[in-house]
Amino acid sequence: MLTGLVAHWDKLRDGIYHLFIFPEYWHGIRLPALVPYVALAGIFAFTLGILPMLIWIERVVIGLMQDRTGPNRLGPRGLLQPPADVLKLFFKEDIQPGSIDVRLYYLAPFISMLVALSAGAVIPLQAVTFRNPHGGLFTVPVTPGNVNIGLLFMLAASSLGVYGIILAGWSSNNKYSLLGGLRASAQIISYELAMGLSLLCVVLLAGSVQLDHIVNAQNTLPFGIHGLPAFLKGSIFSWYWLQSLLVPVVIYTIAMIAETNRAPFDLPEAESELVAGFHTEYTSMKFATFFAGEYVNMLMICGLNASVFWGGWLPPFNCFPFTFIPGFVWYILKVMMGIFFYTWLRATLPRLRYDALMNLGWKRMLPLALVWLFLLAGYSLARTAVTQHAAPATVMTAAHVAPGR
Amino acid sequence: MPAIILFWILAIVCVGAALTMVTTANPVRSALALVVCFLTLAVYYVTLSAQFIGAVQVVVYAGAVMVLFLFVIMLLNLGAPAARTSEGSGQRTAAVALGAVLLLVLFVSGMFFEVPGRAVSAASAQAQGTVKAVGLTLYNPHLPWLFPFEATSLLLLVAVVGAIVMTRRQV
Amino acid sequence: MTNLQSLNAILPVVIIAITGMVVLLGESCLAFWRRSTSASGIVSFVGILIAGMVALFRLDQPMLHFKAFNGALAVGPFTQACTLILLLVSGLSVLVALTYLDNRGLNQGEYYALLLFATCGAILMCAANDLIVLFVSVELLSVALYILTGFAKTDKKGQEAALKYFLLGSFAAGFLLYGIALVFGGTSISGLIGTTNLTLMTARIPDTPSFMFMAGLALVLVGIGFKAALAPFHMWAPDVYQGAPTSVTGFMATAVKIGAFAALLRLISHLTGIAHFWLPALEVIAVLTMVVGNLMAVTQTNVKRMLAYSSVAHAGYLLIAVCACASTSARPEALQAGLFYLLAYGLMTMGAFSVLVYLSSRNHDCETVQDIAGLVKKEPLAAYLMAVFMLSLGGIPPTMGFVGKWLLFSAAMQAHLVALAVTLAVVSMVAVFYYLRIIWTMCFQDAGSDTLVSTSVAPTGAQVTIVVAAAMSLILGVLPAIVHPMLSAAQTLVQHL
Amino acid sequence: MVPVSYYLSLSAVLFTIGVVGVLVKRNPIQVFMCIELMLNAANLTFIALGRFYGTATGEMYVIFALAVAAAEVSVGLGIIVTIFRSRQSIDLDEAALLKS
Repeated sequence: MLTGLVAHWDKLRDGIYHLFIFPEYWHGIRLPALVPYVALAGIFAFTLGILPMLIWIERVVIGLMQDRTGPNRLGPRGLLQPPADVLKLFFKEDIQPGSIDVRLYYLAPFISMLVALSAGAVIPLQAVTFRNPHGGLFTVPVTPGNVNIGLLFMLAASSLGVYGIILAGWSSNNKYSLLGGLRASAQIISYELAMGLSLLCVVLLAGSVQLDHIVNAQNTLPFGIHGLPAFLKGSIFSWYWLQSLLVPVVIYTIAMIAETNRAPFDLPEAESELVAGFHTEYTSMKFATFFAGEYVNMLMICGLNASVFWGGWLPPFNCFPFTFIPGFVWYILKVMMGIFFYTWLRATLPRLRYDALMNLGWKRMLPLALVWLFLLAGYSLARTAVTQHAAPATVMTAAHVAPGR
Repeated sequence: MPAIILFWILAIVCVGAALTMVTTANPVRSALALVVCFLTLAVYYVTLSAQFIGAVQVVVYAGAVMVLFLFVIMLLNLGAPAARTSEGSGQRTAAVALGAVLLLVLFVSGMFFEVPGRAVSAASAQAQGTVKAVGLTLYNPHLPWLFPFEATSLLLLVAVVGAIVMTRRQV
Repeated sequence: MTNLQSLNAILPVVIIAITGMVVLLGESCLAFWRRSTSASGIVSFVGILIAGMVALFRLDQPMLHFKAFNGALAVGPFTQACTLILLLVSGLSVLVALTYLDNRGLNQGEYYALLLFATCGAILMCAANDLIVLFVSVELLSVALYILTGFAKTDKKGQEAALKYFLLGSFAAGFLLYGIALVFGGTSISGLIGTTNLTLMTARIPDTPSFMFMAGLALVLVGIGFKAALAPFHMWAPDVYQGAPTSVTGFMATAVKIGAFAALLRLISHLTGIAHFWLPALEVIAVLTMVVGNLMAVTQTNVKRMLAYSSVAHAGYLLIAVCACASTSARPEALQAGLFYLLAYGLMTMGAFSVLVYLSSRNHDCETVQDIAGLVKKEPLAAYLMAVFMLSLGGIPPTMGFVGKWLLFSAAMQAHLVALAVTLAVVSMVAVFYYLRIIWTMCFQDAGSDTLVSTSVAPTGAQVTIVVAAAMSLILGVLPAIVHPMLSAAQTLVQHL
Repeated sequence: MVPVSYYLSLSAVLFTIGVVGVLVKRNPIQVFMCIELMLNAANLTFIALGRFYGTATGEMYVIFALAVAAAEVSVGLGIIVTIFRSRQSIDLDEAALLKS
């Protein structure tokens, strides 16, 4: 039996791969048309479902890193802590401070949450393959909106997120809140530049701002070198973290932490200086909305990171055990690695001083990103000249129909 | 038909926001109304299949320009001003009258305008607004846009230098 | 025409821009550069000198009649003449600034860099053959000037002037941009998309242009009118001229006017086919500007405000040249008169403001007319040269101002714009009154009690400027034919629309 | 497709609101915001016209207008901040040092 299995291995593998290929029409319903709705439901459900868990994960991870137990009272390994937290936030007293700008005060958390969620509208989870009635194969990215300005949309959404914080700081009529809001807006605008430039490096290589094109453009042999073994095609070495020569991913990672106001860049809510910054005056569900908005924002920005630098839904190696696992699993894994990285930094690094933060953004990262963009443009031109390859943008049209991708 | 309904809904929001921006005395409210107005304009651009400009509108205007406005308003603590009577009603009347004349002129100029002899298919219009199409037009060496682009870079340099010169503390 | 050849055609602008960047880099990177108080100024002056040489040598090269960058710029003799005038003015204002900034302890290289970038903007305004290029270059000039106006950060008046200038300038930019948008729509004819390229526009406009085009043109004219301080859009000028640092005022009064009127002349020359639409409006504005400028100038007691209103009045005179462009037969004369008057206006206004800078460096704070009473005893040279500029501004022979006015007058007569010619003659009488009043105050009124305190700073730059400007005003007043090659070359604009 | 005249009329309304706002408002920041509205009205016109011409020409104008607006904002807000530092008020009525 075992020898039979080995003998028919190729056949069996192809059979399993074919399970991942869907027909275009199923009982008269055109399946590709349903993909965006499935993606929307999936992203929505995953984001909101994982939110309470994220807090638990963070506490456990920090606990491990700091050699203590973390949450351990409610349920096994404190697993009931998240629902308990949610319940607590629901039933806490809702305090409305005096002399606030009431409308803006209530609006702020929802802006924060809505804008963060809206970024999910363009994230591609994976690509599914369909077979049309004539037997031809085509792939469709699983994303709510496969728009041709995907990356710009993400940037726009992340730049709008600051309104929630600014308005909260302003409407609370509290000097700590105001200072937090001011800090947040300055910080986010400053780091947006470096972030945009590092993403531009990727756009330069991929030749598109559509997110699924960017992921597909990473599905090549590392650095476009011919003759490398096939299992390296679209592997971890051909993703843009390496292909853009490391610097953009470092800049993006630093900038994304500053964009989401997380430690060690959590100046807008530095409790040692500003009480709790912009959300000092927020209680109960309004506070919870802010809190959740911040985590959604983290998820989205890690999602973008995973898509543009870490190959999106591509498995780390293009060979047997990895290609079996559906793309969205790899994608979620990569996003969670980002979240883990956030937690790791939070557990280990002290908070920066404000001027140090600004210096890092304007005097180090921005010039570096600018210089790197120029270098990369030259490198990309030279590479095109040497390999006689057309611009990487054309790679995306070469439909790759490996299953599960 | 749905396009026209969408147009009217957005128009009401947009003009309403613009009017709020002008009529409210509180600068923060004013700025937020303008943000709403800019966002509706971005939606208009997308419906006009100028997706790139739509995204840039959000990133630049809503994401950077208006944040800077709010930042300055908050930095200078210009909150709600005290009720003032100095706004001369005579000047206001004159301004509104001037505005009415201007509106009439511009309305007449735009109201009956039809692009002569061109019917653009939705598909070709769609293709014109992508990042690629815009970039290919902007950097085309056989079109006149390259030079103003370079001049704009000089303008941005002036703005960067100027902003630093204006706000640097030590003289 | 490739883009590289186009770049070569606008070499003076490129040189100026690069000089500006060199100044910025030197200021920020080189310690020895920063220690010297005038290194930036000297480098800027050298850059302007080189650019001026290039422009001068190319003046009579007929091969340069072409549209650069696929029609974005027109680099013909008219542009070159304007470039030369602007380079002269900006070179002089760098010299003035050397004195002024030293004296105020403001010596920062950014001033010169911004001045150079503003010069680029003004030159590009003269060259713009597309309305969007005009818009970008107007803004390049204006944004640099907003900053220069508020450059003295401890001076509250300067700050206030910067704010006013900025708000009204941006307001004007809004009009200009919306006007361009309407022109873009109004120039579309069957099967062709709209355009803002002036050359293409001329071919597109029928005898009765669409209402949209006319509305757009009106808004564009309002926008340029704001920049050129034509009545009724001149309200900002006196305040801004008074509040800005005097060295900036001199540059602002000259460069903006030269750029704006060059753009206006070019725009209007392309629209002669529909002159019956815009000519009456421009005539009314010209008369209004001349009358308002001169009458308001009479009542001023502050020298800078007086000069501001006088510059409004001169904008009115210059508008005569623009109006005369409508008549095909008079257009060469009109262009010649306009260019000559721009040169004359630039020299004498720059000279007058330089005298004020010079006096302020000698601790005469020349705010009001009383401050310069009896100046002839304290500062004879400055007073005599100021008198030259006043005579020139008033249009009294044998100065350049007289020749300029005479050219304008004859152009107006040739174009049968009798009303404008008569107004010019009448308001010139009024103008003579207030210019002579300055001279009279300097010569015959008793000096105030303040004594002469010479400062440690040698006002060489301002002195050079004054002497150069006065000498040129007088020489060109006697021998206007010296600049004839330049002007006759510029006349060929007519053949190279 | 919505007729182009609709967009032109809408931008006319926005432009007029901006102009009236500039003339009526006394707070420089609000005046400045009205100017931004004027520029945006022009942008809408460009995009609408360009789309109905079927080329990317309209977008070109908007790109330049956006860059100009950004430059103006940075300089303008710089001026406003500086003036506030020196006198703790930016009201246009109180800014009246410059009078004849």
